[in-house]
Amino acid sequence: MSKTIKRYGYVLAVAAALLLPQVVSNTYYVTMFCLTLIYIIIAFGLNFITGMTGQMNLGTAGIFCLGAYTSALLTTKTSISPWIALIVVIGVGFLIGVGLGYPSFRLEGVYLSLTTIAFAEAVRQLANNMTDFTGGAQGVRNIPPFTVFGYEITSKIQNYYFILAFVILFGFISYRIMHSKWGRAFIAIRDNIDAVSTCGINTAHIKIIAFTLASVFGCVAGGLYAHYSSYINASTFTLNLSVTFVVMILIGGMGNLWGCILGAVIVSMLPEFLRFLGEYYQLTYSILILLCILFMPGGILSVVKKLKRKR
Amino acid sequence: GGGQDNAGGTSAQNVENSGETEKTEAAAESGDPIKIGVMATLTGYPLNGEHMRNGVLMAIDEINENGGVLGRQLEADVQDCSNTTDVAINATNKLISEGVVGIIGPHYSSQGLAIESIIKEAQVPMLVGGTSPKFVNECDNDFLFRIRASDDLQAAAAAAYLVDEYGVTKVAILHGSDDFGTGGMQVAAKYFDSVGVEYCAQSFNNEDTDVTSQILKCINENCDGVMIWATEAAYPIVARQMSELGLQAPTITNPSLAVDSCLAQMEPSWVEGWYCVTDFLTNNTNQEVQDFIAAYQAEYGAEESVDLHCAAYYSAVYALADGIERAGSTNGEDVAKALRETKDVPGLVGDFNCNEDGEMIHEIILGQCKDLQIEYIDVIQ
Amino acid sequence: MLEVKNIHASYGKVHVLHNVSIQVGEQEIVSIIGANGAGKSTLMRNIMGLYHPRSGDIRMDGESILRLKTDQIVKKGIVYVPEGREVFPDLSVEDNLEMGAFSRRYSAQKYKSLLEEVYEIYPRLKDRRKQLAGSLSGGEQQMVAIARGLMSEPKLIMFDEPSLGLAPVIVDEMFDVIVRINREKKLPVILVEQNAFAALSISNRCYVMENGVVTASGDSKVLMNSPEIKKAYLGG
Amino acid sequence: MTIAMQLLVSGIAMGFVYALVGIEYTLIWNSMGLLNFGHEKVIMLGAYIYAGSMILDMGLGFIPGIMGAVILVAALGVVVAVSIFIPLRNMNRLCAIMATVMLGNIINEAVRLYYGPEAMTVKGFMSGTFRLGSLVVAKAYIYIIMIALVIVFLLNLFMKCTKVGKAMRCVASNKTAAALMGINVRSNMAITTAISFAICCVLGIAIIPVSSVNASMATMISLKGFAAGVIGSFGSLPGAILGGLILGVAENIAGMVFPSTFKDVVAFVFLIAVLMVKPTGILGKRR
Amino acid sequence: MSVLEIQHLTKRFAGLVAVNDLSFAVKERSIHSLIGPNGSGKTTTINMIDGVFLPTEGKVIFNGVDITGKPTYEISRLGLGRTFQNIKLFNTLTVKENLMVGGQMFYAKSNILRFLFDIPGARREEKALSEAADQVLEFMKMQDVADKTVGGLPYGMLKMVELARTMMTKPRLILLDEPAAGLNPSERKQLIDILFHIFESGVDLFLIEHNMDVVMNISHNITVINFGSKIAEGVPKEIQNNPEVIKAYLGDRYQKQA
Ligand SMILES: Nc1ncnc2c1ncn2[C@@H]1O[C@H](COP(=O)(O)OP(=O)(O)OP(=O)(O)O)[C@@H](O)[C@H]1O
Ligand SMILES: Nc1ncnc2c1ncn2[C@@H]1O[C@H](COP(=O)(O)OP(=O)(O)OP(=O)(O)O)[C@@H](O)[C@H]1O
Ligand SMILES: [Mg+2]
Ligand SMILES: [Mg+2]
Repeated sequence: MSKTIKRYGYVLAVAAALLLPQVVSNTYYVTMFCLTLIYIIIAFGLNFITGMTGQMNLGTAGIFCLGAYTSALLTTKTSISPWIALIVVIGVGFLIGVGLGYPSFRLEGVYLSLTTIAFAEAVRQLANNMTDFTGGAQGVRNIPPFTVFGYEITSKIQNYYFILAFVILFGFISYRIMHSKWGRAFIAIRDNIDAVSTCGINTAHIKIIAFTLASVFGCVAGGLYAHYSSYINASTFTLNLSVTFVVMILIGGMGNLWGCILGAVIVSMLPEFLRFLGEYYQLTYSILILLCILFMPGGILSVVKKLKRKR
Repeated sequence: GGGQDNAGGTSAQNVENSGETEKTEAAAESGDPIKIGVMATLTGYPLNGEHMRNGVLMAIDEINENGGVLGRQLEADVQDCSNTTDVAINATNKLISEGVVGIIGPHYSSQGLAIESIIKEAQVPMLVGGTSPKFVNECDNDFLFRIRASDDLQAAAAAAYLVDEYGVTKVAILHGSDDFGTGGMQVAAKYFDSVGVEYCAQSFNNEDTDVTSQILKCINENCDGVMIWATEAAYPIVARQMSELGLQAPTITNPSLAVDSCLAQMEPSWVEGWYCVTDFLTNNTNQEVQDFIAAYQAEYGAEESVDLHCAAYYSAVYALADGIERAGSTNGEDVAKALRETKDVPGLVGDFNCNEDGEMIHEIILGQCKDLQIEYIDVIQ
Repeated sequence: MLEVKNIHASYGKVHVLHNVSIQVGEQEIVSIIGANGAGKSTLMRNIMGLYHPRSGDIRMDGESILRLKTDQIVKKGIVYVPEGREVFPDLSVEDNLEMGAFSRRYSAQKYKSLLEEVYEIYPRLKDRRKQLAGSLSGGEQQMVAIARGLMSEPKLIMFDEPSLGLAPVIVDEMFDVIVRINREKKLPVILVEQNAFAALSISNRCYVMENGVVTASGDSKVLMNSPEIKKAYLGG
Repeated sequence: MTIAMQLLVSGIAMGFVYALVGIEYTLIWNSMGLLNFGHEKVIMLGAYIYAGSMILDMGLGFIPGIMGAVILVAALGVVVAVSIFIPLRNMNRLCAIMATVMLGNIINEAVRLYYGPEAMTVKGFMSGTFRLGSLVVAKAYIYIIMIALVIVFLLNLFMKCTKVGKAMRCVASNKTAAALMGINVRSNMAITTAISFAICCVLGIAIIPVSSVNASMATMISLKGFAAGVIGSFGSLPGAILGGLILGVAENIAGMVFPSTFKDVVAFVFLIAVLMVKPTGILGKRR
Repeated sequence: MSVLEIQHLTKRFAGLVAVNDLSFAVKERSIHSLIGPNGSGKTTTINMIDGVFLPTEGKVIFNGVDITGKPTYEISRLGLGRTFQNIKLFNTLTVKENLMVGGQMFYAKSNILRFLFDIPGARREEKALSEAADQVLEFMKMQDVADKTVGGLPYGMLKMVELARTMMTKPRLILLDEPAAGLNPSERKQLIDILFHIFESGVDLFLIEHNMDVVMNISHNITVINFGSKIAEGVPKEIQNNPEVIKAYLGDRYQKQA
């Protein structure tokens, strides 16, 4: 019964997302929505590793960066189609996942966080300093757009729908994985890792899968980002951005798709809506987020759930 | 916001820009103020948006007091671009959605590159201060203008001065690894190659707190001239370590050294006798410059330092106002066309003369540091 | 000495204790028995101020301690040896014991003699004194928890399932220790136990709890012979 | 040869800066089980208060200025503990970490709004160099090394020999049990935070001569400091010093061998390699 | 034949011998107990059997296979289940989900790529897994708590859930570390019933326990260790009357009662 209600919720959300740019068609907002959608994909991915498996991943910006640069450089330097680049990007995500996942089953807590930070910083600095190869600090320009059935996805609204399709696809994949034995295994690792091994499960394997999912999602998001904005630059992919992604799933509610969506929407749009505060908008934003963490440590979703139970 | 305005009537095809055009045209009739967008780095790092904003606001006040433009008042719409690409994109879109006639800023080329295509599409002229050579020249964009001398000019002039004046044989180029530093280094390198002078380029990241190995490499290579191209934040560290480790040779820098707050962090001995190329000097005897400084300090406080950020964007407003006036309308395309024909508009960083690339400034000042003051030496055209 | 009057307590919305009252007199051993989840530990936690009851009153020597913080209650002389050990895993055995004496100011000599005293009770801990408590065996950790409780010379000591995971011979010794400190130091004791037979045989009085309610109380000897208690808690 | 020596000396000097940061991370970690990712900004705040308020505004001398700044920042630590760390003490670690990040942002913005965007410095403060033959060391580094050693010594003494210090470790390890021992968990956390903020402040002041006072002055330093703590095994004070030295020297040598902008990359890759071989850091014990 | 054979097992922790040259065997179709004073090395022994610790010396043979040094998950796949001294469950999952994690390696084996692309196949597997969990729940008579989150359940029930989860791994032998600790006499009786029930379904049991009611009532064989070495072995009657065991472990009370 409640499961069907949940399904209706998703259908409604998709319908709302489809209608949104028709109602609010201003480029400013649509651009913001596009970026939010990209962030949602990343949040979906991060949800596996940080939200469900409970491993602190502060390297998402590095994943995002590699995805974006791979796609951008492939399509600008060799003029292959973004679609083929996308397949390569998925492969890259796979490699990072295994590469980052490998340390993750030996490392714990702070040691893992640092490894992910170090990875992301190394990637960012390489992208910034390998001038000949990546264009260095001047970034990569004129990244061609995706084409669908011969149509170029150029305008912001087209991009919106294009990315939305990916969000729906990845949302569906996430939903399935979360409500399967994999999802249960992720949570089991967070709850009690010793007991997972006695269930005959190779915990290293599960952690690597969680990392790989996160990095494939992150890389694909990176690829979409590169073609959507047509210009990328290493200064975007900072540690701060990694932190922002974690804040997203934390604010929304960890281990929950709605939480990811809500978190991404809030974190990427709130500062924009606070712009009217002028100089004080970043300060206000930080304070609001801090208050959220203090008063809703389970995320906004936990409060929603509590209210529902009260009724 | 602009979203609600066109929610009702407009059909799906012209949703992109119709909102804004409608609005500006409506505004023209009613004689509302003309909005000018300002993209300033107010949060994030490096910070310099405040001076930029102050300069712009001052210019707008002055123009408004003198009757405004096209008989209408000017109004600034300042948005933070936080020095990150995504925020800059959002800020640009926001400005456009609010119907600005032109945009002043951003100060950094990388952000300019990120938003260049947006303003092109929206047909809003943008007057940037980013000096990266790649930027304006390579972008095929009729709405992009640069109100500071390009690094093509600045770095080449700096390199040439070292060679001509001191006859150096091997130059150490210490540059930041950001687009600004790298861009400058590339221009200089090209020049040194062309005149057959050797060079040793060493870069550092903006966050670095130690550049020992870079400086030691230069000493090791027996460099007899030094050129530094970096943002303000790097100077105190580089200058201190150069003096500590003993890299002493004729040195020339980019305009950052001439910024008061940068000099304020140095010991005199570190930078004595250094040269710098710059767009703006407070020691310039030029009357307009002195008037500006007096006016600025009257407005914002006597202890406020005046630097090129205030001056360049102050002048930029005049250039834009001149363009709008000559265009006779607030239509983006017309204004851009008028701006392209800018001729001899006086400015504090040189006179504005637009060429076909959108470059508006073609002169720079050469200064030398004496006891933490930059003294005016020459103007290079 | 300690008086718990009509307290109601809950975790969030789950109501756990209903109108529970108990009393402990000077020099008395009082045992509390009851099935799993009856609320025995909850009662202890509320006395210690780890949670605060919704209503009712808790008095120590006639003075209400209801609103005091845990550390203030400890300073008043009530010590609680919690269930499930709760040792400091990253501290050595000796540091754990030292922390037991945190709320008291002892002279170095006094401290030494106390330490010797508990080592005498549990010589095993003396062998393990430098080992991190987290790597001790289950029973050894339990010993640390009990010994730590004894380090502060309390006015009232409460044990929550102290026999959990101890070998039979150690369990017997432990009950002997409880009787001994009660006699020698004239120290009142509250003993929560699953091992009802042992608890009843050493205590003066006993409370029986079920589902958050005290269902029976009285002299231990009498309760031990009551048929219901026999059936439910003594396995016979 | 002299170049190699000079690199080594500079590396060691920088290594102590990292070590000092690592120690501060470690302190908070040991006594609260919390990673303070906001401390980069606390370091910066310390420097600003010292340079901006104590020296430039109030015109205090160097030493009184340091004392004033340290007291002010420590007091802020108490406020932060009471309003953020204590309420979050029983929460998921991730929440607490993200709260520290947000705290950092807030400090950053507040500093910008109060002190303005311009960088500043304190002239003549611990300036000058020290020459040993052809080797050069900035005096500031010598001071930093001394400060680091003194702080480590005092902290060790405090943690090992005082009741409050020991109580800190208990609070980190098991808050319920700590309360049952009669430890006032709240005031203990407040003291810990105050100490850690005070150390941050000293750190910020100590690095003023090597990097000017600006918003990002501690960004890289704090990241590397964290790395230093982890390389040496998190939670161990000598480990942090060892880690700092290794990192400082390694990156300086890397800067000579590779193009110098890649020295951070080399440092980070090196770090990952170390953790692969010894997952709990160089001085770490196997569990 | 024996299901489990321990040969000369030794474990040293820096300067401390926790288990010392220990050998014994668990016969097929038997319930075997390991008892000994606190800190005598019982948990350490189980940890070595289960692959949590690597033995310093010695061998563990399970079902004729040498499993020394194998990782825990592999050992568990071979049919060796265990429960923990301090219960280890997945607190945020429901009882049934806990069981399903326990069984997923045995009832749903597809890898993630197949799972993503073969949707009907995945559904089938999920169903098989869910049915297996239902069966175990029925077997353990726990259907009524199936959908409760583990976090809020009473202690005795948690022990049952842990046991049920172990049953999901299709074990040949279950290692139980103090299953009766913290249970009251009537709960202990229930536990004994369940253990017998499990035993009768064909699973052998190996348990560590300090509760003599349980040990003496259900064990076929008992091994006693002290300071990591074996001091006695035999059927319950013999052990109860062994003076060394009484002195080191059972205490005088037992002598009086016996
Ligand atoms: N922290 C908690 N949050 C929510 N509910 C709890 C918590 N601790 C205990 N409970 C519930 O409160 C009830 C009483 O628990 P309590 O631990 O007081 O029982 P007990 O009599 O000590 O049992 P045991 O013999 O198992 O120790 C139980 O139903 C338990 O599930
Ligand atoms: N990681 C470790 N490091 C050092 N010593 C250890 C470690 N683990 C266990 N020990 C020691 O080994 C001995 C055996 O411990 P073990 O846990 O096997 O005892 P046990 O027989 O299970 O006792 P109990 O009945 O109390 O649970 C103990 O003395 C313990 O202190
Ligand atoms: Mg209890
Ligand atoms: Mg044990």
